[in-house]
Amino acid sequence: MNANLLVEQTLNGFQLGVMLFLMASGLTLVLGIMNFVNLTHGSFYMFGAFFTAALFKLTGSLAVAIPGALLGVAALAAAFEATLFRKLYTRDHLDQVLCTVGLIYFCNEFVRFAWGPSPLRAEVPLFLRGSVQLFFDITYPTLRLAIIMVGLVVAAFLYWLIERTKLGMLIRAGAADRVMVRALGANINFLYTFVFAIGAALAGLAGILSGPIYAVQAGMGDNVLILTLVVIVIGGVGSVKGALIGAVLVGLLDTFGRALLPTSISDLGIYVLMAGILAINPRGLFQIHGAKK
Amino acid sequence: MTESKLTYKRPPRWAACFAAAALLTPAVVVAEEVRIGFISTFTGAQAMLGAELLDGFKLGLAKSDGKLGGQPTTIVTGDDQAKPDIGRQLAEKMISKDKVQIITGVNFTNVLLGMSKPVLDSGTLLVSLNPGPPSLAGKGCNPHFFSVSYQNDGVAEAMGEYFNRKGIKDVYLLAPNYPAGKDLMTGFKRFYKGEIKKEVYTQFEQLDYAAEIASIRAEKPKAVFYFYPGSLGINFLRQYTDAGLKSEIPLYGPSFSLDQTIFAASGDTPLGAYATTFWTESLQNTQNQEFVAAFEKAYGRLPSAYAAQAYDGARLLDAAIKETNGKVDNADLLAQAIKKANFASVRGSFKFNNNNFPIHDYYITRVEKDSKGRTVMKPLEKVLSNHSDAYAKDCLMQAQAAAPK
Amino acid sequence: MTANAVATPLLQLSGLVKRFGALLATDNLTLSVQQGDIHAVIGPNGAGKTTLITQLLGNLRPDSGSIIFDGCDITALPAPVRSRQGIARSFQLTALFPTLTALQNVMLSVQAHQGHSYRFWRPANEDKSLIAPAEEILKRVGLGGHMHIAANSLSHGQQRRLDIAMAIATSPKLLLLDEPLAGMGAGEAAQMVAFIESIRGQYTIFLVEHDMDAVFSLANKISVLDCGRCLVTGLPDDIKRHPEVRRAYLGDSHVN
Amino acid sequence: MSAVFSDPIMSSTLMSRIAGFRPTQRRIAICTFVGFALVPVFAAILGEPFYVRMCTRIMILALAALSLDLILGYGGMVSFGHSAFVGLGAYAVGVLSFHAAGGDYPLSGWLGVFATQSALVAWPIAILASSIAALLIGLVALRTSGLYFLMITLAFAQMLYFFFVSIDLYGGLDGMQMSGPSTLPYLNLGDRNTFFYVVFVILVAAYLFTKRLVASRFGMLIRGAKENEHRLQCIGFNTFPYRLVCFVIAGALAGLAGALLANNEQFVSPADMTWGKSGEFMAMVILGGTCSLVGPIIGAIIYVLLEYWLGNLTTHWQMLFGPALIIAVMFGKRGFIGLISKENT
Repeated sequence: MNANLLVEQTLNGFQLGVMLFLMASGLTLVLGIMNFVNLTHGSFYMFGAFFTAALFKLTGSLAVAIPGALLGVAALAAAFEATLFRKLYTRDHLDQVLCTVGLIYFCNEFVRFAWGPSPLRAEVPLFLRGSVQLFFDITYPTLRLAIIMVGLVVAAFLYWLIERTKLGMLIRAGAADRVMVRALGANINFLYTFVFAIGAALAGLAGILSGPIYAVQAGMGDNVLILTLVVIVIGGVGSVKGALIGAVLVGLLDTFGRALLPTSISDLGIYVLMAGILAINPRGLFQIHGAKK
Repeated sequence: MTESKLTYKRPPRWAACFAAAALLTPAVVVAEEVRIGFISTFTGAQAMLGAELLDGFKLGLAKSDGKLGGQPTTIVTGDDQAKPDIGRQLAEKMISKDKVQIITGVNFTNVLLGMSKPVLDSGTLLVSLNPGPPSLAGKGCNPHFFSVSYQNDGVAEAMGEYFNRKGIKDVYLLAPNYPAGKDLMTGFKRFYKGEIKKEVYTQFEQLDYAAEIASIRAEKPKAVFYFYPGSLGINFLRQYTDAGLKSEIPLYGPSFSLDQTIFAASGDTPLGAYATTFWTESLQNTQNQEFVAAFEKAYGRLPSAYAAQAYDGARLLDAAIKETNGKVDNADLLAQAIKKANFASVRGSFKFNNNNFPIHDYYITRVEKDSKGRTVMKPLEKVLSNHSDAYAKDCLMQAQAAAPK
Repeated sequence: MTANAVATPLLQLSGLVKRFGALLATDNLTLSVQQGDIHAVIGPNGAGKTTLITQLLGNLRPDSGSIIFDGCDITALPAPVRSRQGIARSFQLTALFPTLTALQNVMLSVQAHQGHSYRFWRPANEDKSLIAPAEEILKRVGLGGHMHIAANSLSHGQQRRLDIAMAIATSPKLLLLDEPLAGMGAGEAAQMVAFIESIRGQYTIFLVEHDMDAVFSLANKISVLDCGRCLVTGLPDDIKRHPEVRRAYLGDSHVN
Repeated sequence: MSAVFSDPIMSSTLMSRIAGFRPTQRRIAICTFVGFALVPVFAAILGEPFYVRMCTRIMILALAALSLDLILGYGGMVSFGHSAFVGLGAYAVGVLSFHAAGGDYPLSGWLGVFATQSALVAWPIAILASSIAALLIGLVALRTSGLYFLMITLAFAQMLYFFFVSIDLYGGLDGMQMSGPSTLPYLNLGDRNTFFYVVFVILVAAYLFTKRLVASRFGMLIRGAKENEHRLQCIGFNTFPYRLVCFVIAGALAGLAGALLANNEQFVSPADMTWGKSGEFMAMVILGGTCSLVGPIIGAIIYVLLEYWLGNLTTHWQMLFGPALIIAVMFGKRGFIGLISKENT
């Protein structure tokens, strides 16, 4: 494991970590504030990639396709939230899991129905193709560097939104005690829909960014979903900071696990990590003080 | 039919009758009609493989205007969802309810293994259009089982031979962590004499190969021999090209890693890679050119090896049923007719080994753009001719001149 | 000190401290409860009464100080062990098994003190050793006619009585009552006071209550709590006249 | 001490108004089991033996769903990894039959005695294996609750899945062909109808056992723990060991279901242990109706028939199946049982 390989693997770990953070940040807020187990989050990731590919085929320019796709995913999420999910907030996790699994079946099959079984090509803008010469003689794919950059920018934006704005305070309060927030007269429905739409848009962005790396195909959201849930539980439900730390931790562990350990052990790595953390601290690393179970 | 009225006196009673009545849908059966059970994967991530197989098979049928051996033929399709238990349930339904004589299709080895016992035990013929697992080629060979496509290790053995011929000193091996992946790598190592830098198996559904590509860059091997079918192949090719390694370390793979299903969504990332295969759309023989033209006219895209295997399957059955002049009820007789395999295969030469696996030629090809700008696998040279698989010796069945049972 | 000082107290709290961040909920509390007493604890809202009861049963662990019950130190023992040693508690916000019937709720309490529950075969609903005591206790709290009604479809008053019935069903030595009269109408409150009177002597009762009439009619020992500290413990008449108590309750201006 | 309150005491005979078991549910259970028993008869009349094998599979999945309802419906432990125990039971039988077939991997020494096809040895081992797994997983998982419990059970199931994927000896991801059905003295389990009735007897026995279990003192405690675990501790119960024992019992039943599944399918693969399969069991419990034990059995019937019918209808059947599941969860308040028996236990 020479120095170049170490740097490259660390960058790979960060890239996976950042992508998982985009997925986990939205979902951990939805879980923390609404105590809603939303397994359909993986489908927003998929729709993000598919909308971009479809819009690009239509308009021919990514500058239109990407924002269009994000808006499309956010609108779709708001629609799901207003019609179906809002009724589920009071139900227990079992109903929520089954409803959202049913929605996964529907979304995967709908995408296959609309765009056909074979994967689509995710277009990459010219300046992001190929790889770039970093310090020493490390070459690293430009696209993955861009993903890390975008991820960090989004993380900064989320940190600012959550920690510094009034809306962010409302979100953090909601994560800690949603009953009290409602009692204080905050417009809870708007908050829920807004958090949901933001979460879905972030998942869509993760889908757009990873479309070129992974094939854009029906069902692409499912195994990312499992990784995202692991990240959220490690980081502590409802905590965006926990999601960031958890995501980077899982990203690095998964990447180095695959590089160093035989594949059968590296597969188990993430789950052993999660089981270990939960065994020590049954509410994850950065549990929100006083958050409901 | 049961004559007991479904009484609705008390609602809970219909719960049980609901269960029993729901199952009574008898199927109308016409003797002497050829009924083919086509079980493949039509949903899920690998749905395109099922579509390719079915399209190829239907084209093969269309060549003898929808009949096999002059008999009216019906195809009963079933979606195994890439799950062994669903595949098995469909097979049993088709055997007992739809009374099929032949079951074919099947993309995945685990689905094939899941259904092979009940199908073969029931005396029905099982003709695999894609997986050719060692367990059915060696000790587990069966007179009613045929693999029209290949034996899994064949293309890898051919690549090993080609590496020896080209004198490639060391190689980096990469495949998913499932039996077909391991079979291929053992096949390659069976022939390859040089040094193996590293042999890495990745998780089956894994799509991001950044970690593996980084370690390839560090190892600096002369060549990479990788096996990633379907969407796995698309991702790997894209990521390998993005990492800028394609110019430094050439890619070699079996036909499943580099075929039309991959080219469609990969743009120009596969160009310059080498693949060993037993068939390519550029093979110059009349029946192949006719098949490729017909496929492109019918479906608007170039056929992949899966479609060619399915087409061969249909033509094989047509010739066999013609041989038994239309009779399909005697499975042993039909099996022997199939074993004769006197049909014009799109691969050129095609014979069955004693274990009912194909003996055919293997070529080395390079992925290039053809005159019309389409990405194709251009055959360079023949690597192995009339190559038979390594497991045939373990199979106790005799070769062609098997005494009729 | 009072007349029966010589008998060792059933419950001895010494130097109990419980802090929630900056808030000092229990401030170096020392208190003892004699066997057979009805020992009332009064004090303004936020004096730390419920926190005290929660620490007595073991749901909250004090930061420092000790709890001696029936001669042994139970400070570190978890709630189930303390309950088996004879402490039972009723809850201000009733804590019942909503979809189980009243009878089943009380049967669970009885079951808890009849050895282990790894009995997998005999139906509990036909188990005389559970049903008889449960029915008897339900009749004593006046729920004889509501035995087979689910707990969540009982009235508020009935639920409170069921809550106390479940506490009694564990045949405790010390019964912690957390504002049993809260939210009750006059009639029901009178019935409840009469009931507590009826069980005087069977159990040592540690009563937290705001209703002064009930407190002074029932209790033979009263402690006054304020800001987590125990101002004074004494007979009801002494407490009435005690200046500290008047200031804590009626505010400074009324002290004459 | 006569009761001070003079409440009119309505004397009601205890037996007739016992909260335990509502008659209409008993009748549903009897109908279902009679319906199952008649299936081989119908199949013989129609000459469609396929239905016997399919119904056997339904009954086996019903057994697994029944065991899930024990912890999920009655115990309130929403486990998302129940298929791991089914898979483990199946693999236990598969591995023993693999070694029993001898070939090049016979078990040597004292282990040899286990390499057997006999159900009397293999099935108890399957039950033991999944019970031990349930014990170990329960020890860690039951210290958490809610979403964390859901996730940790999912994590352990994924661990078991990847464990069996990585063992090449037993076929890895492709799974393993069984060399033959388990053997029982006097009974040929290879015969479709015999195996059907063996599974039928096991399902009825499991149903009666869990019915008694749920009404027993142990069952009352488990149900109490779901309703208000805090109060249970305040009245003297240390709830953790009891919930762990319940989790182990459910794991054992699921292991038995796995052993039967291996025999029914004659094939064992990690595909039986994916999180998708766990989701299927949860769907069966919900569709049938939680907290009723007969509910999951009917849920299994509904689920398999729905999957079979819709599968034949269109290749895009999951576009219909997804919404059907959503509607069942959203509007059926307690699934099939809630629909028709109009009362809860």
